[in-house]
Amino acid sequence: MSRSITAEEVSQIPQSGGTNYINAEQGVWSWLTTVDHKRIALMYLVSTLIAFLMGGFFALLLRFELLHPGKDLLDAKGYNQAFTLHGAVMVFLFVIPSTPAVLGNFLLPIMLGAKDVAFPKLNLLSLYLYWTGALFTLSSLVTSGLDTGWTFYVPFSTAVSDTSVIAVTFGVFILGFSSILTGLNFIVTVHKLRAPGITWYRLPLFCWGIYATSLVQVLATPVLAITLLLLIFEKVAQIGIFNPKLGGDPVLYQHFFWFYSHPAVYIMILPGMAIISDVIAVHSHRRIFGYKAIAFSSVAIALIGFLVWGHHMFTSGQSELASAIFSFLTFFVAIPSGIKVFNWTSTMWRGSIAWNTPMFYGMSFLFLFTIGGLTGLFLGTLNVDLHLHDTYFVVAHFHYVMMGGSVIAFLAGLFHWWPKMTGRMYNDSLGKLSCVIVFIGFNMTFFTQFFLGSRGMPRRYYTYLDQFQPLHAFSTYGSWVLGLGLILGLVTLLASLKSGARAPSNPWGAKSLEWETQSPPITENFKRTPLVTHGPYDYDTTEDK
Amino acid sequence: MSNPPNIPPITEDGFWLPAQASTIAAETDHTWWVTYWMSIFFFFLVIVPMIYFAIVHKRKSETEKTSPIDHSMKIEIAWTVLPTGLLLWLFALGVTGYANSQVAPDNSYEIKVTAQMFSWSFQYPDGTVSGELTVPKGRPVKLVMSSQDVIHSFFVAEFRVKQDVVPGLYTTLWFEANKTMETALQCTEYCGEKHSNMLTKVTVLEPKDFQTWIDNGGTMEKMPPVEWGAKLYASRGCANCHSVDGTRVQGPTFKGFWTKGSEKLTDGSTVKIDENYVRQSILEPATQIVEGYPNVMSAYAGQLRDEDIDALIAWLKTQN
Amino acid sequence: MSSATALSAEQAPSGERSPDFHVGHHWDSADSQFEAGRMGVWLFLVTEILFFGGLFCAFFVFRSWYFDSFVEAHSHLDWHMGAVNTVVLIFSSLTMALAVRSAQTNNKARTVQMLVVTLVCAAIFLVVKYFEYSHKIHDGLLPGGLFHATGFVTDHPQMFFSVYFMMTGVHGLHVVIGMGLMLWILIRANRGEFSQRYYAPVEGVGLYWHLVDLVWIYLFPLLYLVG
Amino acid sequence: MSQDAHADHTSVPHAAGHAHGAAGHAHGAAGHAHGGPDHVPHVSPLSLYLKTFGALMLLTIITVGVSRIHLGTTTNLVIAMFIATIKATVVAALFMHLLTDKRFHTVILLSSLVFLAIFISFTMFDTNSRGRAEAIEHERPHDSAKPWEIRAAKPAAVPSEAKKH
Repeated sequence: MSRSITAEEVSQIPQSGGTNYINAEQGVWSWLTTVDHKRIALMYLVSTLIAFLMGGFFALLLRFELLHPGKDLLDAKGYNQAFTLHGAVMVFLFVIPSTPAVLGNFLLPIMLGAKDVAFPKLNLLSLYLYWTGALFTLSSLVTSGLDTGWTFYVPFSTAVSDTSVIAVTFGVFILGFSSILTGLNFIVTVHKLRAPGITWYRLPLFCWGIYATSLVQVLATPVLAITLLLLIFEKVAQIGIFNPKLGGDPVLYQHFFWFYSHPAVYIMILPGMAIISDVIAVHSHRRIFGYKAIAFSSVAIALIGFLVWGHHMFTSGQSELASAIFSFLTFFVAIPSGIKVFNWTSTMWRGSIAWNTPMFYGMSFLFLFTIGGLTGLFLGTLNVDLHLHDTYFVVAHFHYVMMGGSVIAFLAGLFHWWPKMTGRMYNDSLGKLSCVIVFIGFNMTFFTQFFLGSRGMPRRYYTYLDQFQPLHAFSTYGSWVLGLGLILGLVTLLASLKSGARAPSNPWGAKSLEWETQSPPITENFKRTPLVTHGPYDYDTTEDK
Repeated sequence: MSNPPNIPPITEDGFWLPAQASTIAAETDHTWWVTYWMSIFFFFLVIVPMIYFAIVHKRKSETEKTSPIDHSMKIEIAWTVLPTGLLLWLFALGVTGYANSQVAPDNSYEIKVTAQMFSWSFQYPDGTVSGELTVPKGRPVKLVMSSQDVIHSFFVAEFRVKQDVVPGLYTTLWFEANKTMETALQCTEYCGEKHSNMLTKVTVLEPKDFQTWIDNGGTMEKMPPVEWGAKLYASRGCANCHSVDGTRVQGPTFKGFWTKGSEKLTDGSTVKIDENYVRQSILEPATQIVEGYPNVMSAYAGQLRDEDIDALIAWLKTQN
Repeated sequence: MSSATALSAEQAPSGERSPDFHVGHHWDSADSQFEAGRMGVWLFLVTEILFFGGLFCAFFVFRSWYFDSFVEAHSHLDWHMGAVNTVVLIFSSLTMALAVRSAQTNNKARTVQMLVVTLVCAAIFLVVKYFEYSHKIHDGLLPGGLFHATGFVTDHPQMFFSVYFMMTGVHGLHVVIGMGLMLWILIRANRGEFSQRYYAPVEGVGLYWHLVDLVWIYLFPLLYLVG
Repeated sequence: MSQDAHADHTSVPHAAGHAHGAAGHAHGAAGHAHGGPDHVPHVSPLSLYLKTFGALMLLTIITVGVSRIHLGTTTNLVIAMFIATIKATVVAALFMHLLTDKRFHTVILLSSLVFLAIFISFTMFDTNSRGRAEAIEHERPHDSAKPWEIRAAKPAAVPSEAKKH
């Protein structure tokens, strides 16, 4: 079937000038009061990238400090604050909002052929809530800092820490609402605003991923809100629910916290998987292999993800029977992730694979996420976890998933949709170079940490046994390479704004709806509501169907 | 920098895992290696084709047509069912080893463990209290653990055991050391500023040496009091808050402490520095807070024997 | 705001308010917008249920641990006051439902009337709550570390009051927020903004208010009657 | 771009959005500027609301009445929760119109209850079974080599010392 479409055939030639969503209105005020999902996405992009740079700065501080045992740069207090802020900023201000609020916001309505998300004003409110939450969280930088770890474990955070726990938890509480409202908005958008012809099975897999993420955001985040509220009340009114001195239970806090925070891991990785499904199919010019398997595995991950939070608590004093059950269920969440990985690799089989920046990042994701996923098996296996729990093995594992998975996927998505978002092409060679440097730096930094951990190096240590020094040093050198690669990537993107060629509407020869409109799109996305008659991955094949 | 005093390194053995020193370590490592080789297999199963496809199917022209095959029930069922089976096997291995590691044999030697910021205290059945863990070889040891303040975690790499130590809750852990050795016990649950200093030495002794150690009140040879006091100072957490070189940390320095004669307290009174004052201040520190210092010291009542306090006093007298 | 081009096409040229004045430019019809709004509200209610769920979880955990304390402590609550509040809240749910119905039938006066009655009920609820709280505070029946009442024979009555104050406090906060929302739609209703073709805000606030009622339906027997 | 009057609006309704759930609404005639159907509310009769209120009051009285009879605290709790659930169902079905609304909204509500149940039950599974392994061990001593066999054999009656020699 040829790729006929009833909306006007958009020419492949670059448009120059003309109105688009960026120049439709001028002035700061027009941005701050906009309800256009694309402008909101851009503001999220800038905000989350600032958070990423801050989190990255803390990471480099940490790694530098760990070059030798004892003091290099920071004292123990400074180190504890740096790792806490690194975690809190990266998790709550960058990874959780990055893909849904930036790429999801920008692309979801366009992919559905809609003019905006279901509740545009609510979308803007989410952004303001994000800013408010960020303000509270970052206020700790100028007050007394934060040294509890991003997990705020009681009773340390309530009884001992004299840092800005209340301000930060309140900030995270607000960020939670931002996340909830974004998720809610997206669910309704997917249900109610699909253009004619876009059936559920014609949704790009990106939409499925974002949809699954939104389910988790709506179902899990409220529990975080009540947890943090109880924490705040513990501090201000000795409410005692988590206080062992009054009959409360610190392990109960961990249940509350991980009931949110384990699904939150899927809030972070599902959008990454969503991006990769699209990036690999588009740059292989091939029908995605196992569309339904990938779509339903996203939903399966989202739902099974609610049943496994106890695997963060195998050594916590949780009942042994509960640990056994949580371990059992944990293995079932590995299966849909495995299915996805196999499908992605199969999608490359007999494809036409472009060697460009998004695909490089896409393949890096596949490599790193596979390692991240497989090392999760070690941690889900009960007796091995007893050895590895709270060591650098865990640190390495979740960095392979969060950074090697979510962040690399975010970069893949950013390079993939950058021409659509900004209307500019970037320097592809520089992009590929940044990917290679990031890949090398990342593995230097974090693969080292697997055997640091398996040899017995605990996490959150300011100083450590001498025997670990060479490995720590190597990891630190890796972090410099990684930082360099990431900066090169960002520079590549920013340079394109100044000197990049104008992007055609469909630079990759893709088939999904977002490439049918101009780059960058007009405020209404499409000149008229498109009528879609084919799937998002219907590429020309060797056989006619 | 070097290791904190008296903390031996973890014994290494090969690239990935430390040496094995407990009866359950071999089983844990078996599960590890099964998982390891399974992971290697699946990693190459995904990555080799990925790289191969990227090379052989590299795009040659923009109009290239690609394969129309977009699903295959057979292969999809295969790659769902097969991993499921393998994962269930892993679970079975893990949970068996876990059951073994959680339930202590009935004849276990029971040691009470108290964790506090940032030290460990081990109380033996005969009342001996030590800041270091010394255990006999070839006998199951069961630790009954609780924390005085925040959550800590007990981790000895060579034993392959770990258990959080939680306030308001008794958690237990057992192991049977099967070789004489020395190693480090590390706290693995973040517990505050000196979390990474919350280490102590673990010693595994032959049963008869262990008996000698117990009989001597937690030392191999009877130490002179001053030396014993110095050891207690270093091992029982005093050093975290009281300096001996005159610098001000959380608590008053011990430099020149005994010759000072008297101390002014927050309630305005003055006390004479003598044996009774020191004893009281160690056992119930909150009753006598020195002016200008916060009330943060944990009570050591029940954690130090009279001989220990005498030794500490003897040592304090030498700090000038 | 949203694009000028899109709006100009939608607005009736006469300058009169189009019947679709409230329909966003991205919706194809008032009906789909309405349906979407209602779905959004339901999803929001899901988050509310899970938010309260954490407290219910704490209640059941500590009840099973400190069963005797919970039984003893709950007898210090005045179930008469709880019962009065239950009746008040259920009645307010009725009036709220009637307010929505009046909006659906273009009965502006009745809508306003019913909203006022609902607001008054909410206020009565809070006044009763105030008396309950001040009585508890007077007796030292306070949560956790603040608890200083005497005469209890069981060990952990403070945990019951922690859960009691958190549950009723968070619920009370929802009542206050609900009153704010009602005031907002009351003003809009009074301006005649609602009609059978546009009453989504009234219904949304109504759904929220019923949820507040729903939560109380569980809180009343749990805390006051059986403990 | 077409000069068609529908320039900005397709005349095809957002079919997908209406596809699921039994429609509880009678859609009004189309034909105004928006092209799609206008919203026509489903109005329940006044008497239904009043009856609902009456039923809720009755159930409240029953709850209070039953709680005054002592059947054991937990039995009382179960009964009270059962009546509360009936009341909640009545409120959701009639005041909140779930009965006549799209089925999907009922699914949304029920899903929240499912996840809440997961949260509470798993958490309580831990809090109510902590330390059980030790208790089991006390009754059924454990052979490190064969943990499963011993459990299967269940020698609970045999004194632990006798079995261990």
